[in-house]
Amino acid sequence: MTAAVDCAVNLGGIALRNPVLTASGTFGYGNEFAPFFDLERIGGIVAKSLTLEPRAGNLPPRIAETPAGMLNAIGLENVGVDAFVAEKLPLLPAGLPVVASVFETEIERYAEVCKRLAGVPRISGLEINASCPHVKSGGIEFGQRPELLARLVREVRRTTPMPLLVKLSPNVTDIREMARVCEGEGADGISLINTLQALDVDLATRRPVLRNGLGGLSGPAIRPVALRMVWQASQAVKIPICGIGGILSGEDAVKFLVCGATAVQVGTANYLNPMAAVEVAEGIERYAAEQGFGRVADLVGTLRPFPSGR
Amino acid sequence: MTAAVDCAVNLGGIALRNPVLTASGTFGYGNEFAPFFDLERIGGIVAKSLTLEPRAGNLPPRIAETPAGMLNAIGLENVGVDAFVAEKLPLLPAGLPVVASVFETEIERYAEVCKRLAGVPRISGLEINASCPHVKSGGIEFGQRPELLARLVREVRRTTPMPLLVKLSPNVTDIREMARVCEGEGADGISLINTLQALDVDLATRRPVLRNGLGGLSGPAIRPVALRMVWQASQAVKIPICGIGGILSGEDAVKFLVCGATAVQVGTANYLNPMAAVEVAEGIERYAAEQGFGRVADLVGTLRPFPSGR
Amino acid sequence: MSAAPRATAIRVDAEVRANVDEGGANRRLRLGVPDWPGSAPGQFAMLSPGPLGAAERFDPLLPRPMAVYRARPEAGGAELEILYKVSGRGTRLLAGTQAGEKVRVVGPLGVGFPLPEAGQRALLVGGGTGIASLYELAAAARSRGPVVVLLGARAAGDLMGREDFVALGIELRIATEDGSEGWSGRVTELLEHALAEPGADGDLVYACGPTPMMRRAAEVAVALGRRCIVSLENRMACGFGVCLGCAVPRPEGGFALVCRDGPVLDAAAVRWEETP
Amino acid sequence: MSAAPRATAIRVDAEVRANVDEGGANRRLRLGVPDWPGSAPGQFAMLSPGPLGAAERFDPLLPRPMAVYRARPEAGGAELEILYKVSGRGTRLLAGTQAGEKVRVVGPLGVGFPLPEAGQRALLVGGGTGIASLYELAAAARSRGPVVVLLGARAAGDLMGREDFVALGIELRIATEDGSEGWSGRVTELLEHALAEPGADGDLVYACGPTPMMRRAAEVAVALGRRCIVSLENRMACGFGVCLGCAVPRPEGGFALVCRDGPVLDAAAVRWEETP
Ligand SMILES: Cc1cc2nc3c(=O)[nH]c(=O)nc-3n(C[C@H](O)[C@H](O)[C@H](O)COP(=O)(O)OP(=O)(O)OC[C@H]3O[C@@H](n4cnc5c(N)ncnc54)[C@H](O)[C@@H]3O)c2cc1C
Ligand SMILES: Cc1cc2nc3c(=O)[nH]c(=O)nc-3n(C[C@H](O)[C@H](O)[C@H](O)COP(=O)(O)OP(=O)(O)OC[C@H]3O[C@@H](n4cnc5c(N)ncnc54)[C@H](O)[C@@H]3O)c2cc1C
Ligand SMILES: Cc1cc2nc3c(=O)[nH]c(=O)nc-3n(C[C@H](O)[C@H](O)[C@H](O)COP(=O)(O)O)c2cc1C
Ligand SMILES: Cc1cc2nc3c(=O)[nH]c(=O)nc-3n(C[C@H](O)[C@H](O)[C@H](O)COP(=O)(O)O)c2cc1C
Ligand code: FES
Ligand code: FES
Repeated sequence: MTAAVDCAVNLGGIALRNPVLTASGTFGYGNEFAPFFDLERIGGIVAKSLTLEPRAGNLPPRIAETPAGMLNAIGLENVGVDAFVAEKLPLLPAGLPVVASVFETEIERYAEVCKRLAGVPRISGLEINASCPHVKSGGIEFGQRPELLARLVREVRRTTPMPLLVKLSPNVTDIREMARVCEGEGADGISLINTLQALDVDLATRRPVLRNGLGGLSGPAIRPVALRMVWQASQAVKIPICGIGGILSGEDAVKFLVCGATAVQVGTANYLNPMAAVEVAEGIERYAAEQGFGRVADLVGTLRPFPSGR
Repeated sequence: MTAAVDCAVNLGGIALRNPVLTASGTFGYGNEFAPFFDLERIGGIVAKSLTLEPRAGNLPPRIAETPAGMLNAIGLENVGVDAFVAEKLPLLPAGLPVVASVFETEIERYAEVCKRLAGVPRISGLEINASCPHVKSGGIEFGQRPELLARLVREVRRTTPMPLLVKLSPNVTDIREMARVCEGEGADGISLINTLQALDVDLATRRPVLRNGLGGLSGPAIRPVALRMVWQASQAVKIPICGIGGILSGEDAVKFLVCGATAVQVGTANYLNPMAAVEVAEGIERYAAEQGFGRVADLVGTLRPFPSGR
Repeated sequence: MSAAPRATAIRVDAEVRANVDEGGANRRLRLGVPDWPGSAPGQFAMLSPGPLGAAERFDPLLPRPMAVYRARPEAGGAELEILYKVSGRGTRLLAGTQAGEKVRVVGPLGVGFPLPEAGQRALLVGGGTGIASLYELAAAARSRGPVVVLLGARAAGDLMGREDFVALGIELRIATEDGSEGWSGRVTELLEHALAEPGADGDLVYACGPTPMMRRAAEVAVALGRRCIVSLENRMACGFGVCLGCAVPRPEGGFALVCRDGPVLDAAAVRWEETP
Repeated sequence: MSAAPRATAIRVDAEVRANVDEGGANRRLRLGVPDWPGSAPGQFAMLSPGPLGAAERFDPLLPRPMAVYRARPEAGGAELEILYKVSGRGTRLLAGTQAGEKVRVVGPLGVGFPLPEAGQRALLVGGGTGIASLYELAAAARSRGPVVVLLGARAAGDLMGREDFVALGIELRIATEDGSEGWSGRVTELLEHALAEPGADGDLVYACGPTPMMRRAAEVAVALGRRCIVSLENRMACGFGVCLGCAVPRPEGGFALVCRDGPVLDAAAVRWEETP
């Protein structure tokens, strides 16, 4: 029965066999999941965000649990762009689309990382993580200031013709404004949401639970906020949207498609269940089949408004 | 043992026997809880937000459940300011501090409601709900635009010398900026957070779960975001802060005090447990006693940073 | 009647005595409830969505409204019976609750059913989970006059508590959509037949079940000039009038709160086209 | 050894066969784990925080790391024993898990203990929950040379699995802070005594328990020029190297991942002052 469903989608020029990617920072460099399932059964992966040089990240504690969610402040830890290309990429199956995520503390450095990734044949697209504090603006995130975001997208867009996604920060007053900026500067798609800035306290010590103080909230707790932002963004721009936030099941993912996302990313769920991503993909296909959709792509943006009435 | 603890706090001129208030819209007009506990055992209540005329509110469905949270879009439903003063206030015990919450769609109307509440002896203070869409600015919330918020606070401040709290919207890029605006315009305190704007979908119908489409997310799911904003605001202003968001236990409440809140409000918890507010008050006192604090007020702002180090 | 029961509502952690599968996704929960102040037919309670457990869990978050199917006073309180259908997460978790575990109960809540006039025949129309709201009413109405209970389900096996109604010695008529028992069709068709019977002109109609069923029952009754009293099953967060989540629109404008003004309402007081 | 076990890690829903209170907040969980590929001493698994239950619940969210205390191969898989202390929400919910319920298991994970050289004496220092990581090591080390297990606790009743160690026929020394059994004081003092014994110069020290205990054990051993191998118990989200949540700083800079590079690490490879 599910055999009848065509699950393929195109995310801003990235052709995916199904709409399920894995979220940056939650899937390592991919090969860690090889023991659990055949990676080619999901749409693709977004690798851990890369910086120009290798980074060590924050001192522990780096993670904590919250109601239906978790907090993290890993820091910029990653192997660096060159080691990623040289050592990590070759470990991944040839048939698996790989999106390279980029973050940095200055626009020039973002652009440099993108340049180094631009030519690489194994990379299907770039995702610019705009939730990173801009050092020069005193820690404000690139994704929190339209003018800063515009400059960032403009500069990275210059470096490459390959599919370019911009991952937005949810810690903003109006996500639509940020989405329009990305579209205006030539991004091919938008990924949202990144984690919500949050804090929790250890009452035994009256210290933050994380060494870094503030952290990012993820998991099912934030899903309703993510759905709202994906829906708002989909109303504001024409470029495709990749929905992220608290997806644990196929049903969760379908909600994002219905709200206007062309594809989704599975994040925190990978920790609780290393087979989450492939099970989400199966769940989407099942829902489409049950509801009589021949193509998963036809589910995108099918949210029906209520009749207005008083 | 707990007898030794002094729980009294002063919230911007409102003297409270303990730091626990109930959050607007989650405690009705108060008397609904009389069967469950002696209302004078909590610090006070913030009544359902009032408008100039009675309002009917939204069509159902108005509520839905989310992971560790709930969504609501009740609309402006309330009995109106005059009926509140005439019919609801007299039902409350004399020893219970009552904060009247005000929301409207235009600044002039906010001011008018405040005028009508200004003289009323049974009212200990006002809370301005700034999370209300400003009709003239096309649905943007008062609390989402500094200049709009400034004008609102200025106008209501003119109407009365009584303690004035401003309840901020969490759907902003920088809560510190909004907190400074309130302080600058003469507010006596800040309440935060209100609900996070959110959306969920019913997959059987592919409609929003709420008739209104978007709704407000509350409950334990949002607590880490609320703690972050309370901490940020407490760093930005000197006026007292009333912490709100996902408080279910005394421990939860203490986290807000430690992050800089002078008092707290219990919201969604009242639904799961009609005795939540009084149990939170007891829990705060217990923690203070166990940790050797003679005064609950001494817990405020005791968050200890980690030693910085790499 | 409206104020009194709310005034005495309590919050208590009740002990599960039994939690039995009765087929067709139906289960019977027996709770030992200390200090239960007693309840009227049609009142309900809010139950924690599953057992309280070894540690607190905040998902699912909200309590679930359940009719007091039957209450037996006992020393220091009462034993409450809850008849429920396993339909989603909360009831699935309730279904997994073991004897000896605790469930949080807030109640009694809401306004119960008005009883028929002396001598007046009562027609009780029940379907789905709504059947559970009708048992105490059927028992009480017997003292006023003849009681006919009309129960509908997709199949005979889906019916809740049918033996209990039989044991009441009242007249029971059943409709199943698959024809597996009684009238093959909808229970509201049985209502039409009953109201067409000689001497039915004075009948009082009660209905509790899926909204479309209650709406249809009301249409049938009102068309024949009979009064129809319904008990609504809306989503609820609090159950005692403070969240305003359970509002249903009134024909004259404004809303009734199902948990406070209801769940029992006159069908004429509901704007059915806007009721979920 | 580092890669192989991870390569064979599986995710399976295991059946709870028993979940027994052993006093002092200690419990023993027996799990029937289909397809268990086998594990080396010191490896661990991620367990769902409580039973999978009748419906999904997302609070608490994260799995909990637990050492494979003992694994008995059986047809189609293995029976795993987990010895755990009830310390918070996840372990309280595990404690409430009934035989017959399911617990999700991801494992085997991490790098286990290197065994002593032939003839080398092994001193195993355990405290708190860390004792559970040492049983399989003690059993395996017997084939290499003399094994002395030093266990510490606040009181005798808090000790985990003590009879099992006795049954191994190895030498067991106990320290309790309240003096209720054995040496009255800290287990690291017992370590000092052992290392002062004649012929102890070749001893290999293993330690697993609270961070301060491991840190002290390492100081004691290294001061006498002995190698100390520890097994860390950090908070974890994933357990297989993808969240980077379990990082501990290395003296030379950078971090080791406890779940992937450990949990077993040379004490000299850890920057103790920055390890929670
Ligand atoms: C006054 C009152 C009395 C009730 N008495 C009983 C009773 O005696 N026995 C019984 O089995 N049920 C009764 N119900 C209905 C019961 O509350 C719901 O079936 C229950 O809340 C579903 O919870 P869930 O977690 O299983 O479902 P959810 O996971 O919350 O949802 C599963 C399905 O149930 C629907 N649903 C959820 N909540 C409600 C609700 N409050 N009302 C109707 N549909 C809902 C959802 O839309 C969804 O389709 C009563 C409801 C009310 C308001
Ligand atoms: C590799 C490894 C093997 C382990 N083996 C065992 C074992 O065999 N038996 C056993 O009982 N425990 C073991 N632990 C510790 C166990 O994981 C924690 O005790 C458990 O996660 C606590 O969960 P909780 O929900 O009860 O506590 P929480 O509610 O999460 O917290 C309660 C208390 O436990 C602390 N805590 C929470 N998580 C951890 C953690 N991962 N490590 C240390 N402290 C924590 C918290 O800081 C808090 O003080 C092991 C840990 C690791 C990393
Ligand atoms: C531990 C952890 C590390 C993360 N690292 C990154 C990262 O390096 N780059 C990035 O863009 N997002 C990162 N994220 C955010 C996720 O990609 C995702 O946007 C967010 O977690 C919300 O999705 P979820 O609720 O499904 O986890 C990280 C999230 C977690 C929990
Ligand atoms: C059903 C519902 C109705 C609410 N109505 C109001 C309101 O009228 N005015 C207001 O300022 N806040 C209102 N709130 C927001 C709460 O006061 C509170 O700020 C928010 O729920 C976060 O706290 P909590 O997580 O403890 O519920 C409402 C919240 C809920 C759940
Ligand atoms: S359920 Fe809260 S008001 Fe009715
Ligand atoms: S626990 Fe996730 S990387 Fe170690």
